[in-house]
Amino acid sequence: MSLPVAPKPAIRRFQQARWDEPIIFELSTPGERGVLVSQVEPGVRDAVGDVVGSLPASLRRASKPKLPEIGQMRVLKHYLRLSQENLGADFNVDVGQGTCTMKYSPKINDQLIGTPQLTDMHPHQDPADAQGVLEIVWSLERMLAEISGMDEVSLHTQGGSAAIWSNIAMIRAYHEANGEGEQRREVITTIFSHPSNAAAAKAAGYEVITVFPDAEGYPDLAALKAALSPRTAAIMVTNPEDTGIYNPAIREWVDAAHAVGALASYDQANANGILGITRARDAGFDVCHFNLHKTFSTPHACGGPGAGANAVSAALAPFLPGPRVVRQDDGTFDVADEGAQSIGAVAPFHGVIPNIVRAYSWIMALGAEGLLAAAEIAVLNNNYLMARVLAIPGASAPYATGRRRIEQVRYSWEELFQDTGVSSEEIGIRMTDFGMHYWTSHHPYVVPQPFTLEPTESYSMAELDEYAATLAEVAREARETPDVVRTAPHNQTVHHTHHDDLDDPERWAITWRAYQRKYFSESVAS
Amino acid sequence: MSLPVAPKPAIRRFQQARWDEPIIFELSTPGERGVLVSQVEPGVRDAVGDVVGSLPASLRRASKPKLPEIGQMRVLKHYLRLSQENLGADFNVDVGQGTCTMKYSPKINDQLIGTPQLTDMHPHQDPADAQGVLEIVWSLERMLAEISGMDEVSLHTQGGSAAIWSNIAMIRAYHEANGEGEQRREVITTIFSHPSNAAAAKAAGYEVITVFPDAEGYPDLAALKAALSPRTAAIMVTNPEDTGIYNPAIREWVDAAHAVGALASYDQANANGILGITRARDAGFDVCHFNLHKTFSTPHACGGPGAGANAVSAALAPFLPGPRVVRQDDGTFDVADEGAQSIGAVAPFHGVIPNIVRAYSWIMALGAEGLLAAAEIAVLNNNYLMARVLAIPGASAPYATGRRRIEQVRYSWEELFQDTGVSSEEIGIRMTDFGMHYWTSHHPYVVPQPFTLEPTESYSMAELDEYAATLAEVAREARETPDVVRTAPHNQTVHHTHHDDLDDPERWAITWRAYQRKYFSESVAS
Amino acid sequence: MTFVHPYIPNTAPESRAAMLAAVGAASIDEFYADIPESLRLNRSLDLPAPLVAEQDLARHVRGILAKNRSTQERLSFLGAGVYNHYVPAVVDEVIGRSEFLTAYAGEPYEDHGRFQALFQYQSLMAELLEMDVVNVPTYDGYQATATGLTMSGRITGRPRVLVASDVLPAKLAKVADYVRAHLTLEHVPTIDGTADIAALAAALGDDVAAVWVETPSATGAVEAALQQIADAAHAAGAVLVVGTDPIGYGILTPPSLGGADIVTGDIQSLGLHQWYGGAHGGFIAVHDDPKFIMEMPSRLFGLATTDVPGEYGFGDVAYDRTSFAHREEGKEWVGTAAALWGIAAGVYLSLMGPEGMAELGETLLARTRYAQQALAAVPGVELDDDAVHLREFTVTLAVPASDVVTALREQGIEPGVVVDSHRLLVCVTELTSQADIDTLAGALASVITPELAEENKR
Amino acid sequence: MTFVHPYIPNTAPESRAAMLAAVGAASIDEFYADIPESLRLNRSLDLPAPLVAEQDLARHVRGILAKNRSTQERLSFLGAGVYNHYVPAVVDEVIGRSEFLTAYAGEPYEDHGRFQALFQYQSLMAELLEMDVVNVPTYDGYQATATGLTMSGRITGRPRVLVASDVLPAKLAKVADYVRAHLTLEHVPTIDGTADIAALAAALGDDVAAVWVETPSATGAVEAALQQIADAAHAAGAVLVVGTDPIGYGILTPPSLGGADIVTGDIQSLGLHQWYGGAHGGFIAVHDDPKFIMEMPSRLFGLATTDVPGEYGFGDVAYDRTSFAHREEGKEWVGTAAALWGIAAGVYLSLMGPEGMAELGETLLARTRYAQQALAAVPGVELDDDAVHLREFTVTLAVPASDVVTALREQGIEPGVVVDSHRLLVCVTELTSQADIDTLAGALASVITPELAEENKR
Ligand SMILES: Cc1ncc(COP(=O)(O)O)c(C=O)c1O
Ligand SMILES: Cc1ncc(COP(=O)(O)O)c(C=O)c1O
Repeated sequence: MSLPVAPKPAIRRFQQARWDEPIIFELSTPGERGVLVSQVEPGVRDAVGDVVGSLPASLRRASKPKLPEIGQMRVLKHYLRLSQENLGADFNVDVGQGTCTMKYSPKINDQLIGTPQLTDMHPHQDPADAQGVLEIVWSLERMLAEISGMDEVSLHTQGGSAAIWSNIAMIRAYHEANGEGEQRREVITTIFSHPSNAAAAKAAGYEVITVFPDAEGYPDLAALKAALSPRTAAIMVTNPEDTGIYNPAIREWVDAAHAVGALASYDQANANGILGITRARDAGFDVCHFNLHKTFSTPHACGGPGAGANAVSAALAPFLPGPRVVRQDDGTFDVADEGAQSIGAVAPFHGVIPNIVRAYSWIMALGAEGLLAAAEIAVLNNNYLMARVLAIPGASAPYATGRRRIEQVRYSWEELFQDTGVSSEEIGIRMTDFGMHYWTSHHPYVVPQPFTLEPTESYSMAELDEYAATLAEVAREARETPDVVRTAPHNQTVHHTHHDDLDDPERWAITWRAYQRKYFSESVAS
Repeated sequence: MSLPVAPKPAIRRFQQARWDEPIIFELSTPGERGVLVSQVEPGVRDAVGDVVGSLPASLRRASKPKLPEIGQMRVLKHYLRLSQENLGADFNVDVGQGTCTMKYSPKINDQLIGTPQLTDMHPHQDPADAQGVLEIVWSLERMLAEISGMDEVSLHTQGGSAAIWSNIAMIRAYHEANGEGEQRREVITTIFSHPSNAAAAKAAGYEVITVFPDAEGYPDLAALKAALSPRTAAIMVTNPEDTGIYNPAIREWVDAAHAVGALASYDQANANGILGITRARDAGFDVCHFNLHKTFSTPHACGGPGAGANAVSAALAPFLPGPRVVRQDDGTFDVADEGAQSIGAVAPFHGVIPNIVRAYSWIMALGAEGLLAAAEIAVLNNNYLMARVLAIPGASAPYATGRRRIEQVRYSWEELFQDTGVSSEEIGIRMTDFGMHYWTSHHPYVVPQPFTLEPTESYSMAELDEYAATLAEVAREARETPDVVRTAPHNQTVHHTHHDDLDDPERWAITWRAYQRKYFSESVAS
Repeated sequence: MTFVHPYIPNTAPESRAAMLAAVGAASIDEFYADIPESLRLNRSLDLPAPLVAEQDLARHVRGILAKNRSTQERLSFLGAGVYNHYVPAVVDEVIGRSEFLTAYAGEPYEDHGRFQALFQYQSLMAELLEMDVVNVPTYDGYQATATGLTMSGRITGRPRVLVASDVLPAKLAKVADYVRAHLTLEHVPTIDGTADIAALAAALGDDVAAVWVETPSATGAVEAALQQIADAAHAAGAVLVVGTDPIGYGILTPPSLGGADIVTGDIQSLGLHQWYGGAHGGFIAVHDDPKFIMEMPSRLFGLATTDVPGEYGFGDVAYDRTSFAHREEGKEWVGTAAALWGIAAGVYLSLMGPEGMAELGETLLARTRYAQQALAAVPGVELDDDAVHLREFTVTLAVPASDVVTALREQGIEPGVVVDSHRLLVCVTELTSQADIDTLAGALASVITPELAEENKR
Repeated sequence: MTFVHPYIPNTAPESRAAMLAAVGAASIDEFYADIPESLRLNRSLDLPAPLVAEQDLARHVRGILAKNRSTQERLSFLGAGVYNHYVPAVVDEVIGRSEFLTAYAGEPYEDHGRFQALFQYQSLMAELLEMDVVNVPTYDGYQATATGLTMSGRITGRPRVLVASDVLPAKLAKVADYVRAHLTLEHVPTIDGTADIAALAAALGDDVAAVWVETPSATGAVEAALQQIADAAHAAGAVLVVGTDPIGYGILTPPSLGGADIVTGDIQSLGLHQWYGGAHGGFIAVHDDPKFIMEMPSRLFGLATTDVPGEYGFGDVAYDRTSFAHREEGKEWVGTAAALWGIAAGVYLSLMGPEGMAELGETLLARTRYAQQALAAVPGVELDDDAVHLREFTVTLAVPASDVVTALREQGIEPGVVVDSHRLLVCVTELTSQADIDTLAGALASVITPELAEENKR
C-alpha cells in the first residue's frame, strides 16, 4: 500500500517556463515566409502598369526593410514560448500590484467581443448598421453616470492617465470659457494621489502643488486650504489614496476648492472599494474618471489598451470630448458632433470598443447587488490580508493606526530592512520565484521600503492565505538566508539582470538594430 | 562598452513550467460557484410544480455529487497552469513522435471553425440551412478521392483506428454479401503495420496472421504468399511501414491477395511522404484510410478528436457507412440515408466536423502543388535528419542499408545501449529536459532500443539541426554522465515517477474517489 | 515549385538546396527510389487552385460557412444525440490553449498537464456517476456502449444481449455491427417508454451476457426500475450495461446506484458545442474491479508517486491490456479518440460543481415537463407516454410529422426530429426559455388546424 | 447578498463569515468607518437587473451585437484613420494568450516574455522605419504626433509649429488642444495634396520648433518632397516631425531617410482589427540621440545582460525620464497605453517579413491607382489631385457626397467618408479586390446620372 503522495509543502514549488529563445531576428532564414499577401489581379496590373517603377525616386525605398524571414510555425512558436515566460494575472494570485485592481477579467467577455460584428466594424459606417455597438456605448455611459452620480460620461480615452488628461483639459476649457484661463494657473494634488494627476496638469501648462498627509496619513485639510487661492484651477485627488485610507473630509476638500472658484477632479481609476457605497457626486466633485481596466474588469493587456471613462457634472458637460453617441426619441442611436465648447477629440473615434463591451458585460453580470458585493468583498479581502501581513515580523502598515483600510494598503518593510538590509525591491524579486507578482509602490517612497497590496474581490481566502504565507516565507529568508533573497530570482526565466547599461546613452540598446550598430558594426570592431 | 550578451550555448537551456497544483478536488471551498445556471421562469415553475419532489424515489439522487466547489477564476487558473505544464506541438520541435506526422496545424483553420455558423449547427437541421457545412464535407470527400485515387470517401470516424475498423467492417460485409463470410476468417498484416490493423481485425472476429520483414526490412512477399489462402479475408498493411521503407512490391502484394479472393486494405494514416507521388488506387487497393490529424494537419488534441477518412473502390462503395452527403443536380447538397448494404452508422452523424473543415482548409491552402511540396519536403527533411542522426555514435538505422527512406525512420540505440546500458526509453525521458518530445516506437520492439523520428515538412533546417544536436548531447551524456540520463527528468514539471502502483489492482488509483477510498477511508485507516 | 509556402519552411530555395547538398542527393526524386515507376502518378493532382494567401483562404472558407444558418438563428428543438447546452467560456478557453490543442502522445513528464487534466476528468465523471473507474474517453457514446457490451461478453463468456430500452436507430446500427462477431442483440419491446420488466425476466437465461438499458432512452424516457432490472440480470449471471447521458445526474440517481455494472455514454452534453454532430466522447465507467477493468480497451490514467514528496505523478494503469502493448492480443483497440473533449467535460464539471449540476438537472426536468404540458395542450398533439422524461419526449401529431416540420421551418423553427410518420421527438435544454416553448406550441397550433386534423382522421 | 457570484469567491457565506471572524469584524460596514454617513449612497444603484448566469449574459450581449452589420457584410471603402487590413490568425492567437492578455506591470523577471515581445516590436518597427529608437506604444497616432511636437518644443525651446500637410480634423483637434499650452500651430495650405514648399520656407523662422508633415496625408497623398522640407526646417533650426502610417514602408522610403527627426503614427494597420475605431497604438521613433530620447514620455525597453551568459535580459531605459519616477518632473506622463497592440504589430511584422511588406506595399499602390482610374472614369467623378496616393484619395462628385453615400448604402456599399459637400475620401486595401472596385465604380455611375449632374450644376 505504497501510493499515498505526501502532502504538498506549505509554500508552492514554482518554476517559470524557460525557453531561452533568441531575439526574433536571429531566427531569420533567407527565403522563408510567414504569411503570404494576396496577389494583385492581372486586370489591375495591366491597368496600372509598374506602380513601383513609376514612383518618384524619393519615394522608392532602396532596399527592403531588414525584417526577419521566418516560416509561420516558427514565428508562432517563438511568441507562444515567450507567452509562457510571462506571468499573466490569470496565472497569478495577483494581489501584489496595489493601486491597479488586478481583478478577474471574465473569459466570457473576451469571447463575446470576438464576433466580426464587433471586430470588423468601421466607425464611419452607417449608424443604422452600428446600432448594437452604439447601444452598448450609450448604455455603459448611463451606467457609469449612475455609478458616479455624475450627469454625463465620455468613454473616449484608452487609459486612466489619458482620462486624467481629459479631466484637466476640460477644466482648462471651463476656466477659459469663464474668462479665468489666465488667472488660474495652479493645480493641487496630494502625494498619495496617482502621479498622472500631477503630470497631466503640468503637461496642460499648470503649476503643480503637492499636499502631504498629516502624521496619521490622512489628507491634510489645513495644508490644502493654505495652498488654495484664486490661482487654483483645480484640485485633483485620488480617494481612497494609495494608502487605502479614505479621506473622511473629502467633502470639505471639495467645498474648500469650490470656495476659491476651483474645480474638483476625482481620480476614481480604482473605485473598487466603494462601488455602490459612495459616489463622486455625493462628495461634490465636478469631474471624475474611472479606469475600465481596473474597477470594471477589462484585462490589463501587458499595459494597455485599457480604457478611461470621464464623468462630469452638467456644468462641465459642454466640454466633453466628441464625437458623442446619442439616443434618439425613437430609441435608435446615432453619432453626433461634439458641441462648440468641447475640447474636441481626445482620441480617435469612440474609445476602446472591445473594452467598452467587456465593461458593459461585467456590469451586466453583476448588477447593483453584484457591484456592491464586489466592493464589500474587496474591502473584506483587503482587511483580511492586512491582518495576515501585519502578523509577519518586520512588516508594518504606516498611518491610520488601528483603523481599517478600504481596498488596499501601503505597507512597509522598514523594520525588516533595518534588521536585515534586505530591501522591498529584493523581496519583490524573490516573490517571483514562487510564481507571485509583487510591486513596491509609486515613487517617491514616502513610506520607506514600501509595498502596496490590493487583493480585490477576485481571490479566495485560500489564495490570500497563500500569498501571505509566501511573503512570510520570504521575510523569514531575509533574516535567515538573506543571500537567497539577494541573488534571486532562482526559479525564473531569466536571472539577475544588470541595469547599468540601461541608463547610459553610450551603452543602451533600445532596438536590435541599435544593438548591432553599437556593438557589432565594423566601425566598432575596428 | 559592456552590453554584448554572450552567444547562447549550442543546446537550449530549457525548463518546463512547474506550478505544483493540487488535484482539483483539493481546491474546493464550500459555497463557491464556478458558473451559474439560468433560473427557470416563475411561469414554468408554477405550471410544473415540484418536479424533483414528484420524481419516483428510485430516480431522486439522495445526495449531490461530490464535485468540487470553486470560483470561476480559480478553475481557470488551475487549468491554465496545467496547460503550461504540457508540451504542445506548437512549442516543440515535434519530430520525435514518428508514425504520427506532427505537422503544423495552421491557426487560421482554428479561427475559421470558431464561428457559430459551425459550432452551433445541429445535424438534424434543414439541409437548406446547412449548405455550407455539407458543401465542405462533400468537397473534402472529393479531394480525398482524388488524392487516394479511390472512388468514394466517407469521413465519419473520429480517428485512424476507427477508420481501420470501418475498413474491416466493410470488408466483412463485402465477403458476407458474396456468401464468403464463413469461409474467410483470417486477416494478414505485417509487424511494421500499425497495431490497430491487427487489433481491429481481431475485434471484428478475424484471426490475425502477422508477416515479418526480410533481413533488409522489406516486407516479405514470399511470406505473404505462404500465409494467403481462401481463408484470407484481407491484407491490411501500412506502406511505407513504420521503418519509413516503402514496399517496392506493394502491387505484387495486392495482386497476390486478390488472387486468393481477398481484399487489400491500405493504412494510409500517414500518407505524408507520398502525397501526389503515388496513390492507393495505383497499387490496386480496394480500400484505404487517411488520418486527417496526421497527413491533413488537424491538431492532435491531446489524443483526439482526430478524424479518419475511408476511401474505397466502387466495388466497396455500397458498404460505406451512412448517412451520406450528396450533391444534387442543382448544385445544392443534401443528406441521404446509406444504402441497404451499408455497414450503417459507425459513429454519430457526419464525422468530426471541426476537423473536416480544418483539413479542407489545409488542402485549399496548398493545392496540388503544395501537397506535393509537403510530401517532398517531408521526405527531404527525413533524409536530412537521418544523416544527422546516423552521425551520432551509437545510433543506427537497421534495414535497407544505404538506401533512402520515405517520411520516417525507425532507428536503434542498440549500440549505445550495449556500450552504456542506457536505454532508448531513458534517452527519451532525458530529451524532455531540453523541451523536446521523443518516443521509442510501437511494440513489439522488433528493432532493439528503437526510436522513430518523423520530421514532416513543418520544420526548418535549423530546427532539425537543433533536434539532432540535442540527441547527440544526450547520447554523449549516456556515455560520459549516464546518471544524469538515468535520473532524468531534471527540468520538468514532475520528476522520476514510480510506475509500480499502476499495475497492481490493490494499489492503482484511477480516480480521486478510488484513491480516497483505498488509502484514506476510515476502514483503511483502522 | 513556384511558391515558398508559409507552412513549409524548407520550400525556401536556399534551404532546400543546402539540405540536398548535405545529404548528397541531386534531387528529391532520389528519395523515392523504392517506389516503382509504374506506381507513380506522374501528373498533378486534380484539386482546386490553392489559396496560398491566408486572406484569400479565409475569405473563401468564411464565404462557404456563411451559407449556414445556425441554431442561434433558428429556434431549435432538435436533440436525438446532439444537445444544445450552454458551454461556459472557460471551457473553450482551456481547450483552445495551444498546449492542449496541439499535444499528442507525450510522456507523463513533458505532458503532466494532460495527464492531470484527464485524471481529473475521470475523477469528476466518477463522482457524477458514483463509480470508481472511468476511462480516457473513447470516440462517442455509440462506441462506449458497444464496447461495454463486448466487455460483458468477454467477462461472462456468453453470447446474448437483451436490449431493454428504445435505442436511437443509428446507435443501434453501430452497436449491432460492432458486437456481432461476438454477441447477438435481442430487443425486448418497451412499455410506455421504459423497460418491460416481466418480458425481460422471461427472456433472461444463462446464455445472456448483458442486459442493455438506455436511460434516458431514445425518446428521453428515464428508466425508473433500474434496480429491478439489475436484480434480474444479476440473478441470471448477466451484466447490466447502461447507456446514458450524464447531464441529469446532478439530480437523478446515477445508474451505479441502481445496480449497473458498466455505465456508458456520451459527453457531448458536458461542455461541447453541437458542431453539426461532430463533437463526441464516449465514457465507460466500471467499479474498481479488475475483472471489469482488465477488459477495458481505453487508456486509464492513474496516480503515482514521484521522487519528490508531495508531487502527483501520473501514468497508464494496466497498459498491458491495450492494443498498443499487444496488438491483437490487447482488448479491442485504442487510438486517437476524444481526449480534448474529455478535458472540456472536466472543466465543465469543475465549473458547474454540485450545485450547478443539481440546478441544471432540475431546470431540465422542469422545462421538459413544461414543454410536455404546453404541447399536449395543443389540439392534435398527444404525448406518447407518461414516463419521467429528461430533455426529450415524443408526441404524436394528428397530421404527418414531416408536414409540420416543413411548415415550422418556414417560421424559423426546428420543431424536432421526425421519428415516425406522425411522431416527433422534441428536445428542450436550459437554453430553451419558456417563451421559446410557448412559441413552439403556438406555431404547432397554427399549423395543426382542427380541419387538418379532421382530414387526417379520415 | 442573495447570490454567490462566480467572479467573487468570498461571496460564499462560510468564507465571508470566516474572514470577518478572522479580522474581528462584526460586519463589512466596519471597514467603511472613515466614510461619513453623509456621503453614503444608502440605496441600491439604479442599474439593470443582473444576468448572473453566464448563458443569460451571453444571450443578451450577443443579441445586442447582432444588431450590427459588419464590413464583412457590407462592401466598405471606409478609411480616414481606421483601415481594413488583413489580420493573420497567428496575431490573434498570440495576443489572445492569457499570459499576455491579462499581464500588467510585472518585473522583467516574471514578465520576460512581455519585455522581449515589446523589445522586438520596437526593433521590428525600427527596421521598417529605419530609425534606432521606437517607444513602447502610446495610445494612438494622434497622441504620438502630439507628443512628437511637444518634444520638439522642449528640444528647441521654441513656440511655433508649421503644419505642412492636410491632417484629419479629429487628429488636428486633438493635437491642437494637447500642445496649446506650449506651442501654436499654423497651417501652411497644401498644393495638389502635398506641401507648399515655398510657402513653408517663407513661414519658417527661428521661433519655429517643428515642421509637421503628414504622409500619407488625410487624403492619402504621399509627400514626395520630404527631404526638401527637412533641409529647410533644419536650416531654420527646427525639428521635422512626421505623422505617418507605417503600412507602406515595405516599398516606400521611410521618413527617416528623408530627414525626419521624429516619426510618429498609428499601428492600427499592422495587425489590428477595425474594432469600430477602438484599436490604436501610437509609435514615436527617433534616432539614437539622448537629446531626443530624454524627451520621450513613453517607456523604452532595452537589452541588458544577466548573471547567466547568453541570456538576454531586459529593462527600462532611462526610466528617470518618466512621470512614474518623478511625477510632474517627468516628461508629460506615462500610463496604461497600448502594449498588447504593440505585441500584435510585432507579430504582424514578424510574419510579413521583408517580402510580405514589400508585396503589400506594392499591392496597395496598385489597388489605389486602379481605384483612382476606375472612379475617375465615372462621369461626374473627378480626382482631386495627382499626387502619389497610398490607400486613400479624394474625389469630387458632381452631386452632393452625402446623397451618394445614402444611395450606395442602400446597395450595401459604404463608398467612403464625406469630407466636404461634394468630396468623398475613398479607401482601398489589400482586401479590396478588383471586382469590389469595379462594383463601386458601377454603383457610382448608376447613381450619378448625367441628369443629376446637370441639375446640380445649376
Ligand atoms: C488611482 C490611479 N489613477 C490613475 C491611474 C493611471 O491609469 P493608467 O495606468 O490607465 O494610465 C492608476 C493606475 O495605475 C491609478 O491607480
Ligand atoms: C500508420 C498508422 N495507422 C493507424 C494509426 C492509428 O490512428 P489513430 O491514432 O487515429 O487511431 C496511426 C497513428 O498512430 C498510424 O500512424
